Amino acid sequence: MDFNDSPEEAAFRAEVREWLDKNAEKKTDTNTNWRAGLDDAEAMAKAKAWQAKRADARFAQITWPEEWGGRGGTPIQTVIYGQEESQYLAPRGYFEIGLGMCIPTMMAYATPEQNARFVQPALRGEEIWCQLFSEPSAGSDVAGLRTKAVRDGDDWVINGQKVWTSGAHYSDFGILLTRTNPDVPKHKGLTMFFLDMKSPGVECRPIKQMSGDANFNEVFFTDVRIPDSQRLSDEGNGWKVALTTLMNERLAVGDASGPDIEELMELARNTESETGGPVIKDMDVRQKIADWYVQGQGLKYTKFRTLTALSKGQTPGPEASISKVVSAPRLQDLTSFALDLMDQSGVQMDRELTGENMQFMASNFWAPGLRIAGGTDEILRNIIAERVLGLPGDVRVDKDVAYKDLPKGTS
Amino acid sequence: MDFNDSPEEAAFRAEVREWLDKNAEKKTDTNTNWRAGLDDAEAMAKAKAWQAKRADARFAQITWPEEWGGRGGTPIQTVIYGQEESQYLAPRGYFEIGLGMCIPTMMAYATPEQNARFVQPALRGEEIWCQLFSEPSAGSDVAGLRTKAVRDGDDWVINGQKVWTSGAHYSDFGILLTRTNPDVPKHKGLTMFFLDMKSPGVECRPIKQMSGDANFNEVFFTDVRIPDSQRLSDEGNGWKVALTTLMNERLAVGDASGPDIEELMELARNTESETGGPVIKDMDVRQKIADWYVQGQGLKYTKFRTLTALSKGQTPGPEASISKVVSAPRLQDLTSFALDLMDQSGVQMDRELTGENMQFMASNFWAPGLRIAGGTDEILRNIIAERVLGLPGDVRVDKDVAYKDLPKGTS
Amino acid sequence: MNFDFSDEQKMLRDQARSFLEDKCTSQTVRTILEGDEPYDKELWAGIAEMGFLGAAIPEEFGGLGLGHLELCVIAEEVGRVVAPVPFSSSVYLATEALLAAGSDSQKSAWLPKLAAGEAIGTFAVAEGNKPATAKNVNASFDGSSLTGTKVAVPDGDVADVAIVAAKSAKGTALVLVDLNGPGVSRRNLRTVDPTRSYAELTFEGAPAELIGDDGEGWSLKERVFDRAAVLMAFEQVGGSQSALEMAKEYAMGRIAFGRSIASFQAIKHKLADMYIKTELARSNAYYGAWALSTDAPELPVAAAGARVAAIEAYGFAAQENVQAHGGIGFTWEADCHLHYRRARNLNLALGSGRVWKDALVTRLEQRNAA
Amino acid sequence: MNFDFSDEQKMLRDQARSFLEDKCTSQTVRTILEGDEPYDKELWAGIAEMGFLGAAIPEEFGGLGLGHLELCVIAEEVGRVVAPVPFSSSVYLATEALLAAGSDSQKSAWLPKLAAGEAIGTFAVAEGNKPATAKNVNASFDGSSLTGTKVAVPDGDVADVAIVAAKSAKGTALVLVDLNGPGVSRRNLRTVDPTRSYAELTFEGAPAELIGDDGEGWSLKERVFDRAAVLMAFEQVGGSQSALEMAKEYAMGRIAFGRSIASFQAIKHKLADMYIKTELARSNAYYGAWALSTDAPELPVAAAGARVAAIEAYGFAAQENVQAHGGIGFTWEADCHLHYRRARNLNLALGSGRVWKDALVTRLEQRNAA
Repeated sequence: MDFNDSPEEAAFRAEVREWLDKNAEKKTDTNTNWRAGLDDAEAMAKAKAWQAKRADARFAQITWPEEWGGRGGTPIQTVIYGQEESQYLAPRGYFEIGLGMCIPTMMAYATPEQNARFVQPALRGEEIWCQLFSEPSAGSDVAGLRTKAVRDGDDWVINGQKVWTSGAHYSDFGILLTRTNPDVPKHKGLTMFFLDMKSPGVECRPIKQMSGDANFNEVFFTDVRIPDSQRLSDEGNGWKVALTTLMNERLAVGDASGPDIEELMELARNTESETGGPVIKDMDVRQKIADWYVQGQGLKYTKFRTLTALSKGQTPGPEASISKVVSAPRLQDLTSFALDLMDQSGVQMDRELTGENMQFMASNFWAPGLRIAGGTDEILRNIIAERVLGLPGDVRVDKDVAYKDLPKGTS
Repeated sequence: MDFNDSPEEAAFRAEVREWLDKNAEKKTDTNTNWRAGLDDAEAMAKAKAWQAKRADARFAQITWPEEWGGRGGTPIQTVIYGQEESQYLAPRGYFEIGLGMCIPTMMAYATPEQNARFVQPALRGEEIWCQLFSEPSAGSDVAGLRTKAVRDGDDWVINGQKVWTSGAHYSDFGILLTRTNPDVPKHKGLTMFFLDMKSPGVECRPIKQMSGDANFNEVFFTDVRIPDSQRLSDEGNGWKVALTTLMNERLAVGDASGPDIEELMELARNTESETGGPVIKDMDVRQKIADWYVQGQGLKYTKFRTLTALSKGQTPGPEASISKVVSAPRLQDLTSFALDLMDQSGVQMDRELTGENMQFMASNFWAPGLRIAGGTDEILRNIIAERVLGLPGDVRVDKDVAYKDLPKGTS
Repeated sequence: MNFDFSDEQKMLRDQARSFLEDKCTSQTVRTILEGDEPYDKELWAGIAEMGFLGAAIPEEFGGLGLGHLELCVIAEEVGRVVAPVPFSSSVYLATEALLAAGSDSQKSAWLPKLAAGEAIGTFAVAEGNKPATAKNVNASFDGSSLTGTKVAVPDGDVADVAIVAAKSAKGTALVLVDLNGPGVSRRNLRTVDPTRSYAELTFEGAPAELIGDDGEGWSLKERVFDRAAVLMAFEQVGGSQSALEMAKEYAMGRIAFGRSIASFQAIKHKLADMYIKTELARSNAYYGAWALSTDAPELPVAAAGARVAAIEAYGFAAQENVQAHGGIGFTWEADCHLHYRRARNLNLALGSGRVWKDALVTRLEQRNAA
Repeated sequence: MNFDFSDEQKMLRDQARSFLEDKCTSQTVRTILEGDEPYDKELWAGIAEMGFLGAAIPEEFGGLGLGHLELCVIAEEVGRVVAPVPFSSSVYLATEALLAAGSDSQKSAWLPKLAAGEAIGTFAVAEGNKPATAKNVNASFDGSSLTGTKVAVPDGDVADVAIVAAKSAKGTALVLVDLNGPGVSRRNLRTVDPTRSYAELTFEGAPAELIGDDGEGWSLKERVFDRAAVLMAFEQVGGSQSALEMAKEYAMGRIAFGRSIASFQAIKHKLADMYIKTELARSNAYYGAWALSTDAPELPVAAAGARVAAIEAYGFAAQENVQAHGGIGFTWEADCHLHYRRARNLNLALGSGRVWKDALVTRLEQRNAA
């Protein structure tokens, strides 16, 4: 049991470090951000340039086969690359969905010609992809989606609405799950396509979240035409294709980021208690810090166990599944408690008065979304119960009923 | 909004007090117990004598009609009587199930001759009744019970096992729910009887609980014969009859009793913290005391709201349903925390060393049962969700399936 | 035993409910949330016209001369609709302070205006990032004028009069300041709940007069806060109940996996927990209402209990209402965040739950010692 | 990155599991629970024969000369089966104290016997109803003999040797006492977990010798307790995992309303929570194991983290295992209470979670300050 690289891993890490030293700027402290001072267009351009550089050095998708621009590497090499890159001012955040979810789906189901056309531009950051599955009426139950695709000659005509689409407004292409047959049970009537996001009839609108920020989009489809050649797998086989994509999503969903133990301890050291002295002396504060600390450490070392499995070439065990279900409510509880510690001043979101403490308010408005996005607390517990512990699924009343006969309800 | 009796209530309270003063011994302090120094037989005899006295004064079942020995009184009068009686050394604990659940069921379904025979002796404490519904394989799902009743001439022959039967070993009679038809859905194949607990083939055994105490029984039925004349309502109508009985049970299930805020504060005052001084000065202790205090007060004043409804002649609202689901886990949490406060000495259950603190250990072993008996935490939340909030029931896969075709599982 | 509101009080509640549901929709709240207006002036005028502001003010001072039980039922309805008006500052705090300790001339000067909604009142005790304790009082009162800063003052941007905690020769004093007078400057603050205003108030020799006894300011502040805690608990219970009803309505209508999500235990039990906490808070609030309305010696314990239970209920209901809604609950478009914001606001406004729990235990200890 | 046990260590775990599952059934535990024997002597002899007692004892002192990682995997298995033997007292406490601070002659005198199970060791620091702090140490050591009382001492009724915290001329000292020698009396105690013994030990001029440096007794005690906390965390994780598996197995087989109760979300989510807490505890324990096995400076933080997480996991799993079983879970006949008792015992044995959380934060503060 140790934290050291194996000799092969150490060699790879050295190679990465050498390349990064030559090609990127090292962070001077952990808070510096590659985006500082850039507007959206500038940031995008910088990210695309960096992605091309990474791709050319075959560090963009390390585990992909060499023929697709990878190096046939191991998952642990990807982790090592990420660890090293995080110490440099390297752009992130535009290509992960495309390369992590969409392109692998393309590779599995598109024609060789299509892949020859699309994989390289995606890998080099020249084209950005998004994933169009969730709908207002189909969140946890993705297969209940309504967006219709109707065959018309060599095309399909799409009408409907998708939601929670990250990056839709700057994406060039997307993979799109649609309902092509309402007369069969819901999982059986779905078909997957890919499409040009600039197609006529596609409209993106930002979704304003409860915090006031807008990190996601909704996408409306009005008589959008997609050639049948852009169908991925057979008509009616969309659910199987989507599972490929979603499998990759589950691995991608990360931890809640936001203020953590250090920030809470800092707050508690600087906050005066009613009886004088910092509140970190109060036993309730200490008990909570300890609880959240061991939760955080538990997640950290659970990830180390996962990395170990990867490092040994094993498939990670089920332990990876607990990350979000622990960290999202933890962030909500921790930030709510921070507000409570600030007492009457916990309402203030005034930069001048509140200073660094603003992070607790901001995260307290972000955490509710984390408990929902990428699988709600409730769905994740179902998944742990069923896939990890092997408990039976819930009773399913929708398995054998034609989609059109299912109750529909509120969007 | 006040805590005062109405004029009618005040008059009734005065009447009760006058009668109690003449007929019972007032407690000198709240900890005195009517059982002190008595063995089981003596306690039973004392309780029976007192019950006869109460019945003769028409204070035993105040809301029953006069013809049955009541006074056609109101539920609030019953509450007032209970409040007053609790200040006297008045025996309790043998007749509540019989008079609260079994005899009302008899009154609704037995013949006039049977009621003429049984009601008075029960009311006067001469005969004790128990309720035989729960089974090892049918707890939350009472209607899934297995105990068979097979018709044989003018009799029914009973085979099976009941469990969690309070007072079975000293009961004279019982009401018994059985399965008479396994070929119809489970709720439709049940039939209710009453029987003499001294019948051949009835065997009671105490159930030893996890605490080591034995407050309940299991009752085995081996070829027990019950005349058809002791059937309550029609064959197959047992579930409807049982609902009458269970409706009364829900009202009877009370709070968790055990150490509460005063005892916890006493412990916290007398327990030294690591830093010296009593732990009641520690903020975590104070936060928890406050949380449990407001829960306790919340239940208390919820009860007052129920009493108010009763006092106005209304049916109590749904607020009564929250009592056990709050108080049972609260008792478990509070006593677990008390053990934690005692630190390493929290393991000791040594009368000499542990003294009054023994109550926390004892209740910590009793509380898990409270979270289960009379409806688990989970079932009670279902009930609140469905009956109070009006949410839909869960999917039922057992509604239309013959009992014999249902999966059976572990007892 | 009559542990319920009277039929007349319930009628008043129904009246308040139908008025407020009509005049204060979620769009009303959003207009304030998203716009530049500090509060909804039309709604405020309507509330004044209904007499709600002066429910507990004697008729001689322009109120309805009802009692605090009547104010409690109104407060619950104000909470249900997340009303974007300075009700709590003006009614629970300023009015209560004047009723508790105002001189006849102070009452005559301000209560009729407060009752009519012509003036808005507030109470300034928060001390920025420091706890609001007697020791930390920053402003000072020299017998006729006030100097110092108070932040954050609820509705301080729109209030006409404030009761302010200040250091005085005799210790702590509460003083009354006409905020439209000289020596007062205000700065608006951004907060977690823009549907209610907060401001920083700076006093530079602002004319001020003592309210209550000099040196007794802090105990008077505690008395007023106990009274406000009960009233605000009703507002929180109203909010909690409303969040529960939103969650229930959404869950009933939302279908996943072919059935209403309200039929899944994870959702049912969540709603049951919201119900349980709301009922526990309601019962604690009732006890507080009894103590408030009868000026009972139990008020300090009852008020702290009401506040602690109300904070627990509203915080939980507002948070889990978002969760029960799933994705849509997290959007600006859904009304869930109106409660989420208001819950955080009310749960901190008179001091956090943590501080009140500590105070509750102190009061229990004092009661036991007595 | 190799954050896992080695294949050899996993093989040892499998070996320990199959041995313990075979030799220590729930009937084995019940025999001790219900009978007069203080521990299962046959099982103890078997464990000794397997070499488990001396896994971390060097070969020169009669042990297997493996390391602490090996002891961790064994401890987990001891916890799974709720073994009714003085394993933790003798191995995590007495043996660790001797390894950490024993003189060569002390090691030679005791380690071979402890490794062979011929002697049982324990560690006496609890101070009755007072917290076990240096200030509260009751016994005193005059350089050659010990006088005073220790209560409750785990396995104090059956131990042959104890390390005892005592006041000395230089402050606090740990001393080693042969409990079969003169001046020692013992009284058995009833506890929440009769499958493990506790006793009150009274020393009246009992011959004693210093272990470690005089005056450094308390910091040595803390070092030993940190090491024991990691080992016990594995025992708790084993118990927690076992309680989860019991709950799962029962829920899968139990039918209500026509379906396995394991298909109801209330049960599924309960089991998921048991799993989550167990995994978090396991990962914290792994970190503790790394720190223990490498004598890392992170040990104080890692040990406290391991203990806090283990307490949370085992307490919850043991409690909710009863609940998942429903009525049967509450009976003596069901095995649920074996875990319920043991969880309460282990969760308090080295000091409560509350005390360890406080210590954890102190250590984090010290680390940050450093």
